[in-house]
Amino acid sequence: MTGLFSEVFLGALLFGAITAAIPLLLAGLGEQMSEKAGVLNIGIEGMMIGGAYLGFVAAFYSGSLWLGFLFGACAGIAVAALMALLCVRLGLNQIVIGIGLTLGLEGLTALLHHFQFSRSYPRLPAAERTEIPLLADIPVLGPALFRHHLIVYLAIALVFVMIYVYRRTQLGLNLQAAGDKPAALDVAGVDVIRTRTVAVLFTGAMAGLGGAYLANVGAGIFIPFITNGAGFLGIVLAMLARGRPVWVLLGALLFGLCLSLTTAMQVAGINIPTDVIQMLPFLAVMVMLVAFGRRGSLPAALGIPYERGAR
Amino acid sequence: GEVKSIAILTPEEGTDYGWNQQGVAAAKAAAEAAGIEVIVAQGLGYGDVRPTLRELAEEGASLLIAHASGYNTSAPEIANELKVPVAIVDTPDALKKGLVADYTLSGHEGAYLAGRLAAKMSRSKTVGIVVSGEPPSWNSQSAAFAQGVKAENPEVKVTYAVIGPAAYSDAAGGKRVTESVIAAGADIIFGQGNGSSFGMLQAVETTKAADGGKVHFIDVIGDKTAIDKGFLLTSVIWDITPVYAAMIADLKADTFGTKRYAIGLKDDSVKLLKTGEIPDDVWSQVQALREDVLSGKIKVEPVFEASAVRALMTNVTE
Amino acid sequence: MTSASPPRPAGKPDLVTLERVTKRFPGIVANNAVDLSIRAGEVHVLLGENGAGKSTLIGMLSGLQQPTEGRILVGGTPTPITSPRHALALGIGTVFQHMMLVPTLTVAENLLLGGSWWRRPKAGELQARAAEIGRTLGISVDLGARVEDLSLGEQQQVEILRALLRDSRLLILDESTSMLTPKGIDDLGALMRRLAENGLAIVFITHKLKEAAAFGDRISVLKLGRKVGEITPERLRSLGEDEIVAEIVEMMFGARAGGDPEEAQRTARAFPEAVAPLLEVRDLAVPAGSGTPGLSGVSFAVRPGEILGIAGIDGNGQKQLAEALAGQLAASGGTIRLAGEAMDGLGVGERHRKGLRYLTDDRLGEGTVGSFPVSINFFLKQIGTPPFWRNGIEQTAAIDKRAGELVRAYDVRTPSLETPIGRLSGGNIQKILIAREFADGARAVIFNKPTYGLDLANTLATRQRIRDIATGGAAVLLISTDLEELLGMCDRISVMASGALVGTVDNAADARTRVGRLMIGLAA
Amino acid sequence: MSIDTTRASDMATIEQSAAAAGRGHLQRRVLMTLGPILAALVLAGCILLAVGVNPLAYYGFVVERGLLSPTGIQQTLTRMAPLLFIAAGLIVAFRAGMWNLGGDGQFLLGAVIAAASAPVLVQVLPAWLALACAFLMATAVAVSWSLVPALLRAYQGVNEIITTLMMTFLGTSFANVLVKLAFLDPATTVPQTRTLPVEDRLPRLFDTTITSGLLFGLVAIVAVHLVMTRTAFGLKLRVVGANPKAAIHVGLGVPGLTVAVFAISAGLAGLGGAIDVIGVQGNVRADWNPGYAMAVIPAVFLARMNGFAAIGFVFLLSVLSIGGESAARRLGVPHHFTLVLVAIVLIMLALAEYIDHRFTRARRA
Ligand SMILES: Nc1ncnc2c1ncn2[C@@H]1O[C@H](COP(=O)(O)OP(=O)(O)OP(=O)(O)O)[C@@H](O)[C@H]1O
Ligand SMILES: Nc1ncnc2c1ncn2[C@@H]1O[C@H](COP(=O)(O)OP(=O)(O)OP(=O)(O)O)[C@@H](O)[C@H]1O
Ligand SMILES: [Mg+2]
Ligand SMILES: [Mg+2]
Repeated sequence: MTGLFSEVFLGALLFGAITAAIPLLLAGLGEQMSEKAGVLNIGIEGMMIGGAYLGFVAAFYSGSLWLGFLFGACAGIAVAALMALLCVRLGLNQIVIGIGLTLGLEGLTALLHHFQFSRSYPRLPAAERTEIPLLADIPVLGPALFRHHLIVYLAIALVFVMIYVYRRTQLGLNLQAAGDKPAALDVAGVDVIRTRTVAVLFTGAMAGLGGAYLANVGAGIFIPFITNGAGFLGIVLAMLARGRPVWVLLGALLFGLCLSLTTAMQVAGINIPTDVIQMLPFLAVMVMLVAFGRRGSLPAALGIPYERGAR
Repeated sequence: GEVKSIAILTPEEGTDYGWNQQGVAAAKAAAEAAGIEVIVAQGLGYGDVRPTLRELAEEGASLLIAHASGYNTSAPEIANELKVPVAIVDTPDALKKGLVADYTLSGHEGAYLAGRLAAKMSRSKTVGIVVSGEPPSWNSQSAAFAQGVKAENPEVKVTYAVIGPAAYSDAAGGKRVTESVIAAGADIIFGQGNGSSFGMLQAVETTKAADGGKVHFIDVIGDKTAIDKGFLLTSVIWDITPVYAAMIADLKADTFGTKRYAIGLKDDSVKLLKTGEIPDDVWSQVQALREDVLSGKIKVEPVFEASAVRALMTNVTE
Repeated sequence: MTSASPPRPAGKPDLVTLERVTKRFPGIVANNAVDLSIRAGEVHVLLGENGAGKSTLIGMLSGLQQPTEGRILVGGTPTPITSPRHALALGIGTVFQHMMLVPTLTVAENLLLGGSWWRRPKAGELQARAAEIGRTLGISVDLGARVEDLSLGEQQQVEILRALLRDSRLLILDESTSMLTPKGIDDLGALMRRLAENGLAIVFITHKLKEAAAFGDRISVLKLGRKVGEITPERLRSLGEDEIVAEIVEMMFGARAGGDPEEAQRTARAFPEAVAPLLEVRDLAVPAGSGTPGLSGVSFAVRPGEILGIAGIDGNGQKQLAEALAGQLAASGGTIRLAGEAMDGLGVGERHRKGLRYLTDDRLGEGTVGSFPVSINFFLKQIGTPPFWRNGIEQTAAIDKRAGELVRAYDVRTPSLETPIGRLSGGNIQKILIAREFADGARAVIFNKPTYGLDLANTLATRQRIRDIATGGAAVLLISTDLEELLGMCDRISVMASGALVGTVDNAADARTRVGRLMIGLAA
Repeated sequence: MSIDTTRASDMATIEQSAAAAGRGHLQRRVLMTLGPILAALVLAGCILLAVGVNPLAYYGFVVERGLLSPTGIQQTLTRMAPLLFIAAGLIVAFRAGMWNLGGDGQFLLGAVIAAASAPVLVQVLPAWLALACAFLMATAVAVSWSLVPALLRAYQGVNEIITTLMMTFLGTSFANVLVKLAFLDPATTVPQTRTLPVEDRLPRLFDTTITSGLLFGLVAIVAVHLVMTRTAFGLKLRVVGANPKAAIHVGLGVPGLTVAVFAISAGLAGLGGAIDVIGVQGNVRADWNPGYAMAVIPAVFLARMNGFAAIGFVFLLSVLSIGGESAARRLGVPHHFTLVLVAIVLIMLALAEYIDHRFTRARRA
């Protein structure tokens, strides 16, 4: 008989925290780029569930998780392309379209699932784990942090790629200009619409990837409404992070940890109503907002469609 | 009275190998047996079903089966309003002659047996209960399962975990929590959840127990054999057909609304599923225990409150 | 004067030619069959009233807008300029009327905007080139500074530097002098001359006729979207400054104004000490904000009928002073009295009601709500008060009636009372603000840069209104960066530096030098 | 100066043509609303065809149940009541430039408080007073729930989109906790509040099943519309929404108004929850979240925050929801299709508005 808080159990909790954090991280990183470029992407939940569905379908029929991720990202991009067309190019209201896309994709994937999988509920085999040599053997932390699917490491590496992109590349400058003063970017000779479109498509790719991860690795199955508001949490994380990718990572991890903590407390047999425990992650975010949510953090042109020469 | 057709209302699609599917299938079977029509209104969600209830009444259904505890306020109201008989769940006090009948379903006796079985078969002497929420019918089964385990072997630990916020469709959460519970030592998972139970199944299929062996899954209400990959130990199967058949009979005899309906081990409307994973000797021991329950030698009291259920787990752990 | 293309002297072909360019907006023809020739080595000055269509013309040259009719020739070949990027590629660099820099980026990052997106910004190369251009032209900017921390003048230099870094052949400056100090204007003029000598073509838009005469090689005048006249370099050289100004005035307004229109008679009135001050400020202090200066120990008094000027370089606390007086900004110390009554602790609305009025310099930013109708904008500071609101209910008839009266009285040119105010030109918006602040019992009025960005006619009208209200017995505080304006209008002039008044001089004959000495930090 | 002389006559003609345009405008608005709905139906019909369902039959059932059948239309009108309150709350917030995306949390808390208080109060107070008290308490709690985002926005400048979204997640959980732990009906094992007896609920209109909450909803949204467009208070809020800097300049107490906006908006959403519980539901079950606010937000935008237009869009939403449920059942389509239909209608309407806008501009140029 092993002690309750055995190495294995603690490892599993941390492992679970990271698994839960990755979709939020991806969605948050994606949303962050849209917001940097001045587009409030409320449709991210729809992009995620689209990615979850198509990612699962692809992985299930091909047997390859990587194809699943690819198709998931593509589904996200497809939804994002619609959003970019309507909101960036045509300048339609970002909130109406965002909510519309979310509702539509939720309904559509549930519909497709009903006709396709609701009798068979296919499940994927366990995701392959890539162990990082040496590190993976550290007690507790090894199995928790260094025995994940390769995509997890890639997602975390992406944080640093994004920092580099925002700080050191021309694209980073363009994105920030598109969000803070699009007219200035335009007269500097960079197409604002194109810059914002790129950002929205990136958001779609990340959200779709996050959805595919959620379905394929997180759950191993697609069921309707599986994303359960993860996209909206991504929006919150992106806004909290104020343009800094590292904060998205920290926020996502904090959220995942809170989820695991609720499990831990229950398994430990602490008799607190679960509904109370389960408010924890949201309370944590709210406390962060009260503590750190100072003014002046969002791009000046966020949510405002750009039209050249408009008065 | 004359019974032309019955209608059943379920919150989710009747393809979940669980509560909704069992309800729809039973309504169909009972209606067929009685030679009457059945109207299925599924996937209605947990919102306001009064519009659908009224519409079905208008379409001439002789009985409205409101197959969700969430419908037990609205259905009796519609029964009074339109004078059409309804059957509701989880409200034993709501009988009204000719109008309202209750069928509180509890598989606690079955869950108790499942707990005995789990305790017998657990190699690690740790079993887990994972639920996506804490509605009464699940609570009574969680509690009975834990009692069964305890009765079989007080040394066996029971860990209990609720998945998370709005978790009915949180398959990823189901998998994550189940994996944690397995890591805490469990090699048998008693799982209750709608969409999330598929996540639990996935976790069981893809995670090894501490000893490197297989983790087993115990399901409830429905029969997931069709989609099993060899990890399903058993299931507490509910067969609601006798209940609905009795309702139809009572309607015909004008005695509807005078009694409650229940399921139980007695007529096999609650039973354990026999799978290839259960060794024959264990199975026959469990069958013997079933006889003891039937004969009253073993008493299993249902526990419905979530806090009482959790308290039970703590006691069991200690 | 003819509006057809003037004959071309050999050896100086047009760099850019506009042929009968027309631009229509909903309900308005912003440019109507305009011909223009822009040549290398020339400073081409564009003049015209507010709303004459100057910026629209620039918009088409820089690819922001496409002509509805007509065509643009670049180097002699018809070239539709499809985007700002295209304009840049053609060598057309523009410094827009409104700042076009990203405030949250550094100067270097702003200058780097527009490079290929996959490349790393070439910071090193930029540094070298900026230093070189800066050296030859006498511009120096801190590449590492964040743009929002720069003064408007510095931002302007960044924009000019950016245009030059792009190897522009044509540099367009839209009202670039309106925010500059007299010294800054002279520097910019010298810079334009040097650039023209280096072979650049320059288009320079201004409202100040003297600048046009001083810096221009060729002057074109727009009126209601049409080009109404052009003075060629040959003629320009043959005329003196006064003659040029007179000729432009005739083109713009059709009548010969007497002498220099900007030269108004100086009011040199004496106010007996015995007259009690109407507006009295003592030891006013405001804490400094992030990026904004605070105020300390500001004291002054303005008597009825007196105009007190506040001179100083932009950004030395003038705006804070105005806002503190108006009640927009909380003071940390000191007292403000209007006719002996303490204003401290009263809100904006209360002060307005008691007759303390503030005319902001930020007309669209804070003065008005652009999407609201003209009529409502007249009464924004009176929301909820009778007769326009009774028991909180809007009295549309009363509002429209009074708004109609004000529109007529202040000669506001608007299609209707329902027109969103944002669609009006700057001068007309200013008239509405003036009407709002003057109406119904103004006793002390604070003007912040009241003529900024206005054309000549509107400038003169505004100044007359300020004099009129002073004559009517109000106390006037006139904040301006335009020394000529202050010298022409005020009875006394105080100089503000670093949030404090450093001295006050009577507007006598030696006022110019004394104010000037105060402004550069010497004793008067 | 030529414009000067023609100005007066210009103004007259402009006003005349504006009146004529007003009539044509209404016609065009109707056309521009029905057109895209038709297009959306065609598009959604293709999806139905793809899954093997006859779209004409589907739409027939939607119209029949949602609009034409006497009992169906009663359901539709009943469904509108809470939606109208939420729409009214959103109009206040959006016109004042505050993105209150936390309507669902506020709605649920209002509902829970009403459900907790009304059944108890009716036993000690006259029915009307009891219900009035319940409404007041529900409103008060919903208002206080909005205080955190309101104060953060008013005094810290924290963007309200994040805070209200978070508060809605939190509010949903909190409502659950309240139901399960504080206000649990001891008489049942089902986690729900006490039930308000049918006869104590808001009366139904005439002989129908339509709740009188509909009337309250209509009054609320019309009142909000009039307040926002006709009163000094409404104008102040609109100034804050359209140009916050101008609001400071003209001396409005922006922080105070911000808090007021959140309070009114959340209060109306909470009242919507109370109306739904006291008018129709009778109690609140754990885990109940109809997500009305998310569905109403786009409707309010499409109505351009105009109260009367919002009534129309809320009606459309209700028809689709009631009719869609029925059609889905009768044709064996999962009811998720309703979501798809609503989404396509929304996007089409938004697109039509864009085309309309372009068309108007092109014509005027
Ligand atoms: N890691 C990052 N990734 C992307 N963008 C970043 C990152 N760090 C900073 N930025 C952006 O670069 C710009 C400059 O950052 P800096 O840290 O100097 O901000 P700051 O003005 O000091 O902010 P604060 O006052 O909030 O600390 C900001 O617009 C910020 O959004
Ligand atoms: N994008 C636009 N949409 C509608 N009307 C416009 C637009 N741009 C300019 N106008 C109108 O065209 C006219 C010319 O404006 P423009 O900005 O070119 O004037 P300007 O000569 O630059 O005036 P100012 O001296 O005040 O800058 C004005 O009446 C203006 O209202
Ligand atoms: Mg800093
Ligand atoms: Mg201009």
